[in-house]
Amino acid sequence: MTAALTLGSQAKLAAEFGLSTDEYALAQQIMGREPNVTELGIFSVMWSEHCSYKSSKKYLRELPTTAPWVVCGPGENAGVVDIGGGRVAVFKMESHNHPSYIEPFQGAATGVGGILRDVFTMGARPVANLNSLRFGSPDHPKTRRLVSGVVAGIGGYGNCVGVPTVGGECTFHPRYNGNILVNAMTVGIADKDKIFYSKAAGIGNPVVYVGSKTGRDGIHGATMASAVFGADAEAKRPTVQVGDPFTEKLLIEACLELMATDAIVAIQDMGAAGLTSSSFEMAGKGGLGLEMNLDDVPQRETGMSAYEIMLSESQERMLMVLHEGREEEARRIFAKWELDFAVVGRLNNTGRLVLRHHGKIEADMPIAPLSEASPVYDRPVKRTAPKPALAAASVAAPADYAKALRTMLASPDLASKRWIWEQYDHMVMADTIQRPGGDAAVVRIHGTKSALALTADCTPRYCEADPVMGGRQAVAEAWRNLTATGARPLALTDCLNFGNPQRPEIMGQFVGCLEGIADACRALDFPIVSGNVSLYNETDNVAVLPTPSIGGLGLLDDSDKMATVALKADASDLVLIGATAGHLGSSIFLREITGSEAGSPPPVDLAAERRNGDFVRGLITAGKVRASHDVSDGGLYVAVAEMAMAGRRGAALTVPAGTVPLHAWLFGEDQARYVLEVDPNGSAALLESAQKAGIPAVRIGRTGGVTLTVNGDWPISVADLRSAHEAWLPEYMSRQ
Amino acid sequence: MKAAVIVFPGSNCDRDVAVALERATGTAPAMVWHRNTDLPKVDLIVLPGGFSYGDYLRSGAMAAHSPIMRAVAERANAGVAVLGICNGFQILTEAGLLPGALMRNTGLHFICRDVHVKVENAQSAFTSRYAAGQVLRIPIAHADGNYRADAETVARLEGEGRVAFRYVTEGGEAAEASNPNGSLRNIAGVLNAKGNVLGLMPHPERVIEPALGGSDGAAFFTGMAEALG
Amino acid sequence: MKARVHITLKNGVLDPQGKAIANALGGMGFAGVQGVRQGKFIELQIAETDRAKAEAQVKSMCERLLANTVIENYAVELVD
Amino acid sequence: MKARVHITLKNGVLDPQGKAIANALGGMGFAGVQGVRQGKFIELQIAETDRAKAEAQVKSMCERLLANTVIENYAVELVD
Ligand SMILES: Nc1ncnc2c1ncn2[C@@H]1O[C@H](COP(=O)(O)OP(=O)(O)O)[C@@H](O)[C@H]1O
Ligand SMILES: [Mg+2]
Repeated sequence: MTAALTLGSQAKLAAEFGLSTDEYALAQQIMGREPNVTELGIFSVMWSEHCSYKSSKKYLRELPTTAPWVVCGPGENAGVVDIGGGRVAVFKMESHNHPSYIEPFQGAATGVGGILRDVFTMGARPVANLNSLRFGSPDHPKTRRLVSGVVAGIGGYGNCVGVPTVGGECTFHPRYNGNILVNAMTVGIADKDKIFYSKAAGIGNPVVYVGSKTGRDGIHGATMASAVFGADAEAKRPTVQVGDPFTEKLLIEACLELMATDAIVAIQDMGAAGLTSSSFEMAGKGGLGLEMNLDDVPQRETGMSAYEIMLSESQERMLMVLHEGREEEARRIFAKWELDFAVVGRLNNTGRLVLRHHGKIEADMPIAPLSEASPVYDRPVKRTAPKPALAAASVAAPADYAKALRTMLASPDLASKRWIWEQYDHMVMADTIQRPGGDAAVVRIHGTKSALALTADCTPRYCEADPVMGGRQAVAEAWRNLTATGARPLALTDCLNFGNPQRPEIMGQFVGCLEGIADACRALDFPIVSGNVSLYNETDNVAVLPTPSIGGLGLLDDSDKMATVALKADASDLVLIGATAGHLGSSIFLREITGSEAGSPPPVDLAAERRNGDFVRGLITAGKVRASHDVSDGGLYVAVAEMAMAGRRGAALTVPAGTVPLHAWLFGEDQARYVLEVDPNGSAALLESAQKAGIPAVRIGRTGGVTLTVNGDWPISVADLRSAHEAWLPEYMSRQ
Repeated sequence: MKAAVIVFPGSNCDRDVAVALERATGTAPAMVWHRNTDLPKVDLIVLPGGFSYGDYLRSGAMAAHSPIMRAVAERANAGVAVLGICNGFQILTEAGLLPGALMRNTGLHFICRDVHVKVENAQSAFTSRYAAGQVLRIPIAHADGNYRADAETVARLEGEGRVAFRYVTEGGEAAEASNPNGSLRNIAGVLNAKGNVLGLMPHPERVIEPALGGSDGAAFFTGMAEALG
Repeated sequence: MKARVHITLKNGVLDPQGKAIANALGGMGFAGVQGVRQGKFIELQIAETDRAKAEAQVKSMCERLLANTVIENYAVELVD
Repeated sequence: MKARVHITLKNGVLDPQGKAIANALGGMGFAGVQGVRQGKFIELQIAETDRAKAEAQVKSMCERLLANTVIENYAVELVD
């Protein structure tokens, strides 16, 4: 097959594989000869944006990634932080955007499968999943089917493996019409002294393949030119990856069982670029060589070529290096769980990857030069000019405040996402002590009093209006959502979704967002320990809104002290923490009520975030808070309404004298704010202590009754708000 | 009470139910791998929730043919208490130890939420700590919980008091709106003729302490511990 | 030998999936859909080469595993 | 008119269900099961009486709803 190719066609093939002319020349130089098809395929995936981070690397290096409690930052399969008691949390977020657009159910399902593997590869038992979803306009003809398929796929996979899906976010915007975003996050827990890494070691040690068999799944579609692969196009065409959560569940149990022994030297899941990236990464990190016999790779289909075996993205597979002599013990465990197990190669000291197939050498390439020489681009950057500020006075007040509130609560972005999370088993493992619907989900660390708080956040419209501020805000909101439960935010993972990096404006968004993220991480002591970059989310020059999803993790030492958003009692005082300037630019009010997306986003004062948040956490920990909620999308009025709906009781808001215009007070999205429900007998002391600490704090109302009012006006029944808020998504999904 | 929990490939509530059993009895149950052919001497056998064999083909179908199920059937016939929760209920019907079948929910979606169920039979060893007619709040989490049986079977179940739990409103009424999955006559759990085998879709093991959002399931386990010695 | 098995719900057993499909088709504007029943179609490749034995074997698979005879019927067909 | 639709996974697409069924059959002692593929079988009762129109209608249903053509093939058959 390859022999028939001329040199010219090899260069053409390289181009089809997505290698630039320069990259191809570099590949030839590294090889000292013309790479064959298999080798070219390996170059193309190893140097792809997905594996090499060639457009983003320069900026990712700038992110804060350390703290005393960080055990392992970016670079491994997932990030690791110390959560006390000899345990660590292992977590990461990853995108599966394109596959989910092509085949929503399987795309989303395999996205969940992939991120789970990243976590249990490190020896952690997965304990929670989250997902961050962005769809096109609800009116777009494809949206409903995509929502339905993605949600069913996430649930179908997570429910089956028995890991609770406890939170996430889901919003809609026309800019995602042609490119939806499906970001999945997994959190696991491991013993601190039993973390597994991917660095291979030990010359002569066996390299072992476990899990499902390899098929022609997901082989880089565009590269499959029929001229190269002959006339048998139907059989050779790459196929969509189908998830097999049952096998994944077995793989989790089998891997954890083997990890309880000391047979494993290194382990790596086969994710994007399957066997290629896993073998290169393991051998590369160890500075070793590796020879594999592809005949030994378990295969689902007949007649697979070396190229296909190396590039297959079949799911539910792992590659491990075992200590010599431990093969039989490991084989027995995988046999018990009815999974394939095969020794496919051995480590050596050559620094080269050699692949044999049907008695022939199909590839022989140097590992380090290929990984180290992986191109890094300093792409042209055109910074985004932030949208100009918008004065609150220039925005018309609504005729009916309560009606505006109701409209907003029933708008796609603010509407309840119950229809989604009820399709997810969010309680399996019986440690979910804060279910979806609040600020952050809280999952108890099994058998202890402490718990993890988990959230996923990003406000893409802010990132579009001002990338730096948007980046800061995404981190700040995640930090705030954790804080609002009483948790101490520890670290975050990110999934950076942007358009085509070859356009300077897109790089401008990327660089701006990263700058904002880094600022916030530093100011809040909230480092990034893992992440993922997804570029080229763009169709016909329409890019998605810049969407750096943030997955935050926090720790509650005593889960009995956890706070929730639901109002707990009548006649409590409501206290607003944080300053209100009435910022309406880029707000939900502006978009949903006045139809405009104008204005700069609210400024994020990171010092104020930290001060206010630390103060609120202190109050929660001291048991002085009955309910707590951060103020974000929709502003204060929406935040109070959410507390009222969750607690099924009313509240009377009283606007403090001398403040900003009423609509700006109610709907402004000023940051660093929280609403607290507190004992009325303690509120004076609380306000006093806030004043001493320099924290803006003001009494804004009282709980009780069945309606929500503002200065005694605009009564609206909480039950009515609740039904409007709950109805939008199920009604939308049931329309044909 | 000594208990055994059967672990099938794909079980995922095995640990949850073991925790609930240990909390109620003070002793950890024996965890028995599905490929075993014999069971320890126990007073209670639990088939836990989850997705045995991925729920592929039909929920519970493949697990019903696991090697251990022969021993489970023998013990059930000998009068030992056997409890199937969710997937365990599906396995018991597929194995013929309980009548009927659990089909796809009428809404076709997987549903995870709290529902209200009424204790219809408080005489069994499983429900002795509850009062007849008591309404419990317990979560469900399933895609195939739509209970079906032919008219004759249903009449027999009703006549013999073998409907153990029914989906009801908070006020205890078996209304259509309180039926989450389309089950015939809002049936949420059934007993075998001898009363020693129970299958139910809701998950009592998920609500055994207030921190988990409810404790209505706790009496299920303490009741069994008491009744089964 | 190859066997094709059709598994269908017995008459009178309510078919939630079929009903949902019928509703969805109606909602999409397909007029005149009077009823939909969803079943399974399973293809098996088996080593047995004797037709009679193969048929008996596949029927036994249906009875024991592939179909739930409380609610389902099955039909076995052998191909070559 | 009645239409019978077979929906099967495309060649090469992983069939986790089929794989699990094959394993289970093996475990139950059925020897010689070399492969199992699971598909769907849908029967529709439609008002259309013209064969050509009926076929076109059902094919359109397959394209738009019944089959997921990214991973599945379908075949339509009309009965009487
Ligand atoms: N895709 C989803 N999956 C699971 N839970 C979700 C999803 N989308 C939203 N939620 C839940 O709905 C609640 C509200 O979400 P959101 O408005 O994003 O919260 P916040 O503004 O506090 O970040 C949260 O508890 C969140 O976890
Ligand atoms: Mg929040």
